[in-house]
Amino acid sequence: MPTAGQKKLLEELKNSLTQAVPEGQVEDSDYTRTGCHLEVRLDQGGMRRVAKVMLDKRFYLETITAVDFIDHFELVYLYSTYYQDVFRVITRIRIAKDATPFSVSAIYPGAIWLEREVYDFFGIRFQEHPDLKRIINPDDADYFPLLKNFGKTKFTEEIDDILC
Amino acid sequence: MKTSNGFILYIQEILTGAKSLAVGLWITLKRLFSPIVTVQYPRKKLTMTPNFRGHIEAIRFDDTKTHHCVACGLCARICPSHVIKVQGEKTKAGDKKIGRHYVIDFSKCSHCGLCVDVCPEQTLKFSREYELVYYSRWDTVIDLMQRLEERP
Amino acid sequence: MLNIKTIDDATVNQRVYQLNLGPQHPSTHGVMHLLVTLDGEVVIKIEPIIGYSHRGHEKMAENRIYEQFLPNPARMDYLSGMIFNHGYCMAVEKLCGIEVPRRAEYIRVITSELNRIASHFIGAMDYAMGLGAITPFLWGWDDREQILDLLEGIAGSRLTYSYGRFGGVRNDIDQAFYNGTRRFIDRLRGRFWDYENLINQNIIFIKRSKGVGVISKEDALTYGVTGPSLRGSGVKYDVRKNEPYSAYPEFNFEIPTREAGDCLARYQVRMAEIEQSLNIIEQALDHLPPGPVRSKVPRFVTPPEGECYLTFESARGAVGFYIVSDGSRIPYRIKVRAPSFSNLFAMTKICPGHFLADVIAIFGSIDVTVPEIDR
Amino acid sequence: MNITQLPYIKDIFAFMGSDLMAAVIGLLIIAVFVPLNVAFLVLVERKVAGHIQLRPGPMEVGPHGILQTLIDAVKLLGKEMVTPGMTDKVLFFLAPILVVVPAFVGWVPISFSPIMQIREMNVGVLLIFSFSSISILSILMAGWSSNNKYSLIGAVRAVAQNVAYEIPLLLSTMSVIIMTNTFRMSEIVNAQSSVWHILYQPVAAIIFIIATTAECNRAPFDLVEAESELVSGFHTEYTGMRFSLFFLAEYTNMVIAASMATVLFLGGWFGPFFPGLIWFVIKVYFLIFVVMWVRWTYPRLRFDQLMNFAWKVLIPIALVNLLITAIVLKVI
Repeated sequence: MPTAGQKKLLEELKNSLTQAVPEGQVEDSDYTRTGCHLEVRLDQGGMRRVAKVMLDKRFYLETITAVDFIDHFELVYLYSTYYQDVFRVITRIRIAKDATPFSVSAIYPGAIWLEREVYDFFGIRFQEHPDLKRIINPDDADYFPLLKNFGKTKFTEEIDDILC
Repeated sequence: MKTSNGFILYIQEILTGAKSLAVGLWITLKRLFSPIVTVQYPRKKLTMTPNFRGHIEAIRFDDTKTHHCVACGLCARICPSHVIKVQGEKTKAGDKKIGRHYVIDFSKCSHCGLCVDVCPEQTLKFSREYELVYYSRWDTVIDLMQRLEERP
Repeated sequence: MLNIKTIDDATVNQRVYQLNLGPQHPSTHGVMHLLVTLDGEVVIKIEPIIGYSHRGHEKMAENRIYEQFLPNPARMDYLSGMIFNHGYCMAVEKLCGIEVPRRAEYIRVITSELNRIASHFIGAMDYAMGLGAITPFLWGWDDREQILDLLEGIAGSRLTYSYGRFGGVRNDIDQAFYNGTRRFIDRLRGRFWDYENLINQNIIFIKRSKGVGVISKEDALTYGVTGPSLRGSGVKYDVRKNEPYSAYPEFNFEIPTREAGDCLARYQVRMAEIEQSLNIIEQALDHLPPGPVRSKVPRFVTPPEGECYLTFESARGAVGFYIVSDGSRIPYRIKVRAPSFSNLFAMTKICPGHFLADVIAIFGSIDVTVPEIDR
Repeated sequence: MNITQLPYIKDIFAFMGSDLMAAVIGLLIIAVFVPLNVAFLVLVERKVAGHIQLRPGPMEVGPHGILQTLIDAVKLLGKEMVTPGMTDKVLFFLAPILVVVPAFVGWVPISFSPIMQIREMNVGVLLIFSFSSISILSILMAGWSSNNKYSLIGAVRAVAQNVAYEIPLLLSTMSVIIMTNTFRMSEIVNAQSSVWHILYQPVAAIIFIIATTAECNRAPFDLVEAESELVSGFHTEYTGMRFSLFFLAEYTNMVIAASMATVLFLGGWFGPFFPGLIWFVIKVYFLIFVVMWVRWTYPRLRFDQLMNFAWKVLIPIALVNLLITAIVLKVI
């Protein structure tokens, strides 16, 4: 059950986010099921405008990650608050496989490593990133481990009869 | 005024610091004469808790005088490290399968206990052995059914 | 903040040198590498190089069923394995809509808090060891050992417990655990005086940690710092309180905070949190409800299509499990938000201008576990 | 036949007198006693550390592990002495040899009992101070020649630290010297036959012990080998017997420092019931125990704090103490 503070924040954020990213969809999300209060869906870019709004509202960037779907990547930015009534915003940005999205590291310096991690695992190159290189995998690795066509997944081979 | 204040603070800091250091020495001196908490391991051994999770072991049931394994393979399938191999056979057509060989390589086992949880016949338990050291990697591959027979 | 001027770029090439702290070094907790650029003993730049203990847990999740991933979360942060295990179970339960019996929730809270105390002991005492005091570290191990014995008594394992299961916990707690925990609480309360006077009041300790490595609130926000490091900066944020999960809303406890944001504040927050955890355990033991510890769950869970994000408070900060399910038994993607990852990166901001010895202090006070960063 | 009547030997004796005999015997005793003493001290240190940390310490070799350090010494003797590439070979070789020189020479003027003293010198106290400075040189050599940044930082720290802490050390010694008007060890002890100097000079005694702890690079002033930041400091690259020579020097320096403190402040061999030597040894070992106890209690200082402590706390207090002593002596 959302508290009064969360409701107020929800309205404010909806307004400012629709202003900042008019092309995106800003929707309520069912907190009890997904763990997020507000969901922003975008196609290509707009992550920096969202990040600016979030920083203005004193949100911190929880994490950046990506999900490799068959025909596109989905970049996921999770923002949350330090407030008493917690509020979490999830931004999903659908990008093409060869897209080079913009880095939010100028707004959130903490994103430098998070974006390096995404690059390291998915090969997504962020534009205007200060130091985009491998972080966890070896520097000379020629693979991106979390892509669905790498290694043993159910897309590359049968795993086990009972499992799927 | 100000300098004298600073001087007083300086002296105060030295005195409080010295006191804190003396208290620290007192605490360690007390511990110097308190009993030792460690155990000299190979000479003395602790008793294992009954819930200890070692590698798995087949249970001998009183009704059949042996295990209840039906070689369904659920444990082999759920094992995250794929270290279990089960082989069973039927004595006659239409009868229940009986596990004959249950081979586990517990050097790769992460002792998570999923196999014990998933077993439909509940014929698995954890052993309480913790001194699992061998000369060869192949010594860690054991057949539980054979162990069960050898066990008194 | 120390009042030391770092030198300008023109003279950098002549005077600075780089020092490799690690990958094998006495005070990098685990295998990690800090590349420190120094001018004399003053740090100009610090670059953590990570990935030495990368095992690919996130990739592993993509080719095994949800149950098979159960042992893995505990191996990400081996010091708070119980909490990670608890969190992963909660995430899957949320995804599948599984109800957990109240007794199981209570047991999970008790074991998680015990694990948190154990982890904080390592964190706080390892910090003291980074400053050169080895004795408190071993005393901390002694107290932690009691917790491990207790947890071993119910979970059967000492570090990577795999105690939680979807829909409850593996087995019920027994009377020995109940009594042992009570005894442990009394014993630990009696020992706080020693820790307080040996470490907190010690002038050398205070001199070494006061004003060292200040994380400002603004830095904490932009770098995504969470956990005791954040609460040491005066932000009252704890997932257990702000976004309550499990049985935490039923307990009465405080979130200790300190305004200073330096190493001393982070250390004090940890020690204060140990006391709060003891309170939680005591309340949970007092009101332990009867009933089953595991609800009826299918042998292999099959979550519906969808995704969920669940945060919980580990000993190092807010951990998040982001699970994407495609309706099969194998998770499509599991992303773990590791608090140490963000906390460690914040270190690159606060270290410049400090001495080499302070780097060790800051690193210890932030209290990272390397396998959690590398996953 | 008396050996002293032989030709040549007779000449030497005529030149040096029975002092030569005393010197030879004394040096032989030192050569035997120093390593054994170090072995014992290492064991004591490990036992003290163990019991403070609620564990028994070494227990395996011999009853309660008393032979542990001897076994360790044998192990260290058998180890290969690795000289890393790119080191300054000569200095790298010389440093561990040079570091034990002051550790041996320092014993010469110390008077253990009224009759046990290798060589009575009228500058005994100064001799020890001047020789102890050599160990700093060898630490610098070791750190510099190792071609390792940790070693170099440790060595540079050692030099700065020792320069800073020698001043309060000498100033606190001066407070005693101007009371006794002599540098002779035995005369300083004899001056304390009724009242120990620690009662007249408690501040100087504390400063002396702190400064000698720092001079010996013991915790909480062990920044030279601060293991949590510098791995092992100046002897990071040393292995085998070379490493153990540094170890030997460290512990022997501790004994010399404790003997100095005993002579200067704790009344040397004076004490009831027991003969002088036993009292001396008891006092020395008590001081060494205190130093060990301190080591396992406190965190380490940071380098700037270490220097601040020397220049802003110890030296002013030592100077004031010296001044007050001088005034009081003048008035009396």
